[in-house]
Amino acid sequence: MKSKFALFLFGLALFAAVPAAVGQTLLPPTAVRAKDAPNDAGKSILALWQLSASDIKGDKAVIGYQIFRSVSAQGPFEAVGTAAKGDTLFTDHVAKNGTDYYYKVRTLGALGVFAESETGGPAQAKAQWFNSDRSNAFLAVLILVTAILYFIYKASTGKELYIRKIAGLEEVDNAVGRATEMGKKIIFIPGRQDMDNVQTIAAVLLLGRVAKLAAEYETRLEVPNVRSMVMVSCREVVKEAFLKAGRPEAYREDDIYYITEDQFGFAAAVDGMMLRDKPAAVFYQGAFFAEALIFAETGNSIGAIQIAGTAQPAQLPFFVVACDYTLIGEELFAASAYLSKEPRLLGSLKGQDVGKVFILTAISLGAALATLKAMGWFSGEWTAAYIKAFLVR
Amino acid sequence: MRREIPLIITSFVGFLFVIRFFIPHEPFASMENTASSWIQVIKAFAIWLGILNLLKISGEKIYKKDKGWGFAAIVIASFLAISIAGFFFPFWETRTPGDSFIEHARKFQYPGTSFDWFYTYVYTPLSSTMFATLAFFIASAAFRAFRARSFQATLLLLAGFIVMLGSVPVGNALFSWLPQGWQVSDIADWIKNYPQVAGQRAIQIGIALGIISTSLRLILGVERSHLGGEG
Amino acid sequence: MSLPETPTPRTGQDFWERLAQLDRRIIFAFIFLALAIPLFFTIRQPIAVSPEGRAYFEAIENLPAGSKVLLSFDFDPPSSPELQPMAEATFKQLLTKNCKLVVIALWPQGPQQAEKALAVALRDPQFKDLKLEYGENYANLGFMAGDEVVIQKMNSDLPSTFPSDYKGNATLSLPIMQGVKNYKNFDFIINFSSGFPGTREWVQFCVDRSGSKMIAGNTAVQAPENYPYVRSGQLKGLLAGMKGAAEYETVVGKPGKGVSFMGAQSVSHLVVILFVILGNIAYFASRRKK
Amino acid sequence: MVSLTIAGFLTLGIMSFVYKDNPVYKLCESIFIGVSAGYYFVSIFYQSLLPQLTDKIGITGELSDSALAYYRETGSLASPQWFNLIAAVLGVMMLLRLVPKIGWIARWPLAFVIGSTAGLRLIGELQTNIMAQIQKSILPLWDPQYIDGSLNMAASVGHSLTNIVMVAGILTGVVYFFFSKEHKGVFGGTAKVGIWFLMVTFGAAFGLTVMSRMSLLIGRLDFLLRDWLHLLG
Repeated sequence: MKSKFALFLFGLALFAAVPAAVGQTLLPPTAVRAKDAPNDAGKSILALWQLSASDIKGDKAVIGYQIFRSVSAQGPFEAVGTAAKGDTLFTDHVAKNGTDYYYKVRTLGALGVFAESETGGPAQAKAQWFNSDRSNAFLAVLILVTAILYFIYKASTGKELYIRKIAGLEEVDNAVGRATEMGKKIIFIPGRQDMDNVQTIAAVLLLGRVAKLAAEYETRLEVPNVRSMVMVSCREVVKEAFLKAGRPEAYREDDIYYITEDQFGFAAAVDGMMLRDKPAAVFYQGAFFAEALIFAETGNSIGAIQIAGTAQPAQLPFFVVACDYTLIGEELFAASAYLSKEPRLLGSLKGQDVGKVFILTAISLGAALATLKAMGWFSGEWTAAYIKAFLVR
Repeated sequence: MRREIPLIITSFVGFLFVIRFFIPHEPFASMENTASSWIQVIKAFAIWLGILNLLKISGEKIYKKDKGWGFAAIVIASFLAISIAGFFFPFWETRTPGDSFIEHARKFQYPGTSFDWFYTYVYTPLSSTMFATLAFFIASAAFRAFRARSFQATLLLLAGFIVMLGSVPVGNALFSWLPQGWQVSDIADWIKNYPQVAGQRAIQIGIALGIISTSLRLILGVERSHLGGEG
Repeated sequence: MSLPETPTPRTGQDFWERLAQLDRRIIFAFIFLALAIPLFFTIRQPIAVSPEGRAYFEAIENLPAGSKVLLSFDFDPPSSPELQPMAEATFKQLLTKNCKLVVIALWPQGPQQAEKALAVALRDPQFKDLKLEYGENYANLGFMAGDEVVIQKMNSDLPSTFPSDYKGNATLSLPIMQGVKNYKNFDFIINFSSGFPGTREWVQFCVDRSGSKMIAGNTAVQAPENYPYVRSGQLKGLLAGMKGAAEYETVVGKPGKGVSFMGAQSVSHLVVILFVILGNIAYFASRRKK
Repeated sequence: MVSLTIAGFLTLGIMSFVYKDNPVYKLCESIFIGVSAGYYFVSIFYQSLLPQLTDKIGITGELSDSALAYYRETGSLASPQWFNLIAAVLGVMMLLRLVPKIGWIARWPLAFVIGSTAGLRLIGELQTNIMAQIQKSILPLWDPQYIDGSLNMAASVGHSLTNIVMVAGILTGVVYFFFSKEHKGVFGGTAKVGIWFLMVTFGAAFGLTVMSRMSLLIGRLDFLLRDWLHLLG
């Protein structure tokens, strides 16, 4: 079967090649050059050439190019790879650093016909210490990091930093208060991802604050977990919060427990618990997936106050429609800063705002330049260069 | 010791992955590759940790005869059933000539193996149906939440309404009198591709900034509350 | 961020108030029937193809014959009603172009889903005569733990990230893997995903770092999050959910499961929409009375 | 057929939850938790751990000559393989979490993972979700469209309006996320427009999700009615 197919291909190639081959001979590629591949760890050389005249004419006889390499200009040359027709570049990934290499390129035709170029080169593979394609990203990192560090430093020296009200967080007190009045418990779910997800870290920070309130109001707080690592961190944080509130004796380790790693096993268990115990307030903070809607719908049906917060864009709509308050994306990260008023958190929040100023300026300026260009009042090259400045490869 | 070493490890690895982005030169590339291989292994063990934790908790439940210990026993029994099928049954199944035991065992999830039977007839229906129940929940959520109570809620409602109609062929059929290029599906496509994208970008930019600053605090060791105290 | 609350149920409600508080199980029953009944009928409907769905098809169509394509299967059985029809149709289109396919997975269930989709594609009579061979025309490298780190590592060294294939053969012993070192050795990348790790991570650590061209098939839940990447060109095309699958089957000209299920989709969407309208009528009626 | 019947009953068992929590559902759920744990247990071992820890040392499979040549040339084999054994040690440390007394040791491997995610995300988010998105949000607010060389007013206005919506949506949305300035006056008004865009975004995402969720149930019904009961043609 396979051979039949090969025969078919062969026939096809023959059909295409014969008229062309009869008409004229194949021309080689010209101006073969070689240079070190930039911005890499070495071991790579770029072989470049100009298209064979046959290729430019769109000659059907050209199948592609074959690249040959040697350590001396005289040869012997060995084949190192092929390139499609229309290509003018081949990256040789198996070069030794610091050795001279020479390249030749053949235009390949059907039936084993080929035309070989002059020798190009030499070039050596080298490793670079800085990826210059990424200098703009480097600059951006530098600006952001400096801004964040500067404000963390400033906040830690005692400077007051203003943070706007975040709706929902104002409600945390009310929610805990209401649970106390009703004599019912609070549930806090720190998402479904492990400690390596920054959303979980934000959630654990927030849990500390909620736990402190719960301790002050003498209300029971339960934290079901999907990950054992997160459970341990939650226990530490809650224990510390109870200690700070002056009620270490009220801390119950068993209220912070692990259920299962499985998504729906966890969803079903929490769901059942909510229906049985009817908590007065439920917090969903951290990374959630499809279970978000099940939780929020169930919580809504039992009439609990629900405060959600996640940076999973896909789940935000469900929290927004089914919960009383939702911290959207970055608000989740801001929440712990807002509640704790801790300098390092406030400072980094302020740093993030500096980032936003840069982003807003960059987009507005760019849009203005692009508009002027569209109206023909401004140089197109400048606008294009500006836009390109945000490209990182 | 219990807090410092983890902090140092986090900083070192975090810093490595950042500078590797800017410096192509060795030894960073190899270091990053090695670190990546380790993480592949550690993450595999982390999944095992969750499983072992589940078994431990179920075991304790059975041992203490807690409420619902029967279900815990079923968890362990079904765990054992599929694990035995995966680890040991390959040895009973017909081996391709020339394969060693281990080579054969690694074909544990081939069509026709007992492990594949579990996957197809137990795991797939159970997990798929669990997910499928969401169809009911989303309908009731839409019914309850999509009400024009305020301007914001009305925007939410309208966008949801149009995209829902535009997602199914019947939307165009109902409003077939609309001019070419202004069909419901065209309007839905426009909403998805423009205002929706604008909103998503704003959200993603915010999230990105939040993640960057938290990551930075982690790498610099400023953020350590997640490690908890001693213990 | 918050929306006003639905008023809590009180005693002595009138009809409209009770309608506004309808027991959700009644809605459930309607949804069940709306999905089940249409399955018994063949409903032919014209499928409108979205620009990003057409772009997905054209991106594959424009590949040179014999291109090497990397496919990542990042989903599990629950999402297969949405993603499996896409995967099957994509395999078929790639195989008609004689592409060489390398499959990997970042979800443990991925390799088995890929095998099932490939089996369906290979059963197609048009490939009977080609005698496509494992290792030569396609390979399945299996699953690897590590999430985004796996994606990142393949930028520099793919063989050591996946040392062996799904069957336990050394990856480098497969003819299709000869000379493959990283993403640069692939002409194209396709990702089917339903969550984390998924398209977002692929764009971040593969497309933006290697400059590879990629298209993706997403569940409809996941898709909104990835539309910005389509608009910015980081993704060359996107299929969103079952509608995406149906669109694709329409463009390819081979209606399959995606198209046949759209009838049930239409009816169920109508039911949801009617309930939304009903809810609003009830809401306004009961509010006017107050 | 027996297999399909088992699958069918498991499907119905889980679906019964929608009506009410019940023992049959609890039974199916327990089976599911156990089976999925087992599934992960086995496939992680064969697909991830075994290849990462043993394959490069060469227990399984023969490398072809050309592959070996490639390895020699590129030095992919040059990284010492026993390095991965350290990873195994770190992995075992992770498992020690289960032993209460020395559970803290699990923080070491965890710190390793946290470090890698932090480092990767710091750059990745900046590059993909900030720089690239800024670049593609730079759109002309007047976007003339030419058809056959002459300016088409209707198309131009359409394109320009779309661009204005895009740029305005992004800018106002980002303004909404400002934390260090009070949302008052013009600034507050801008943030409010930002919320409107977020609402449209959520509405559209919700609308799309309806299809996703319906698909899941269609898949199950198709299985029940076609594959199991053969009621569909």
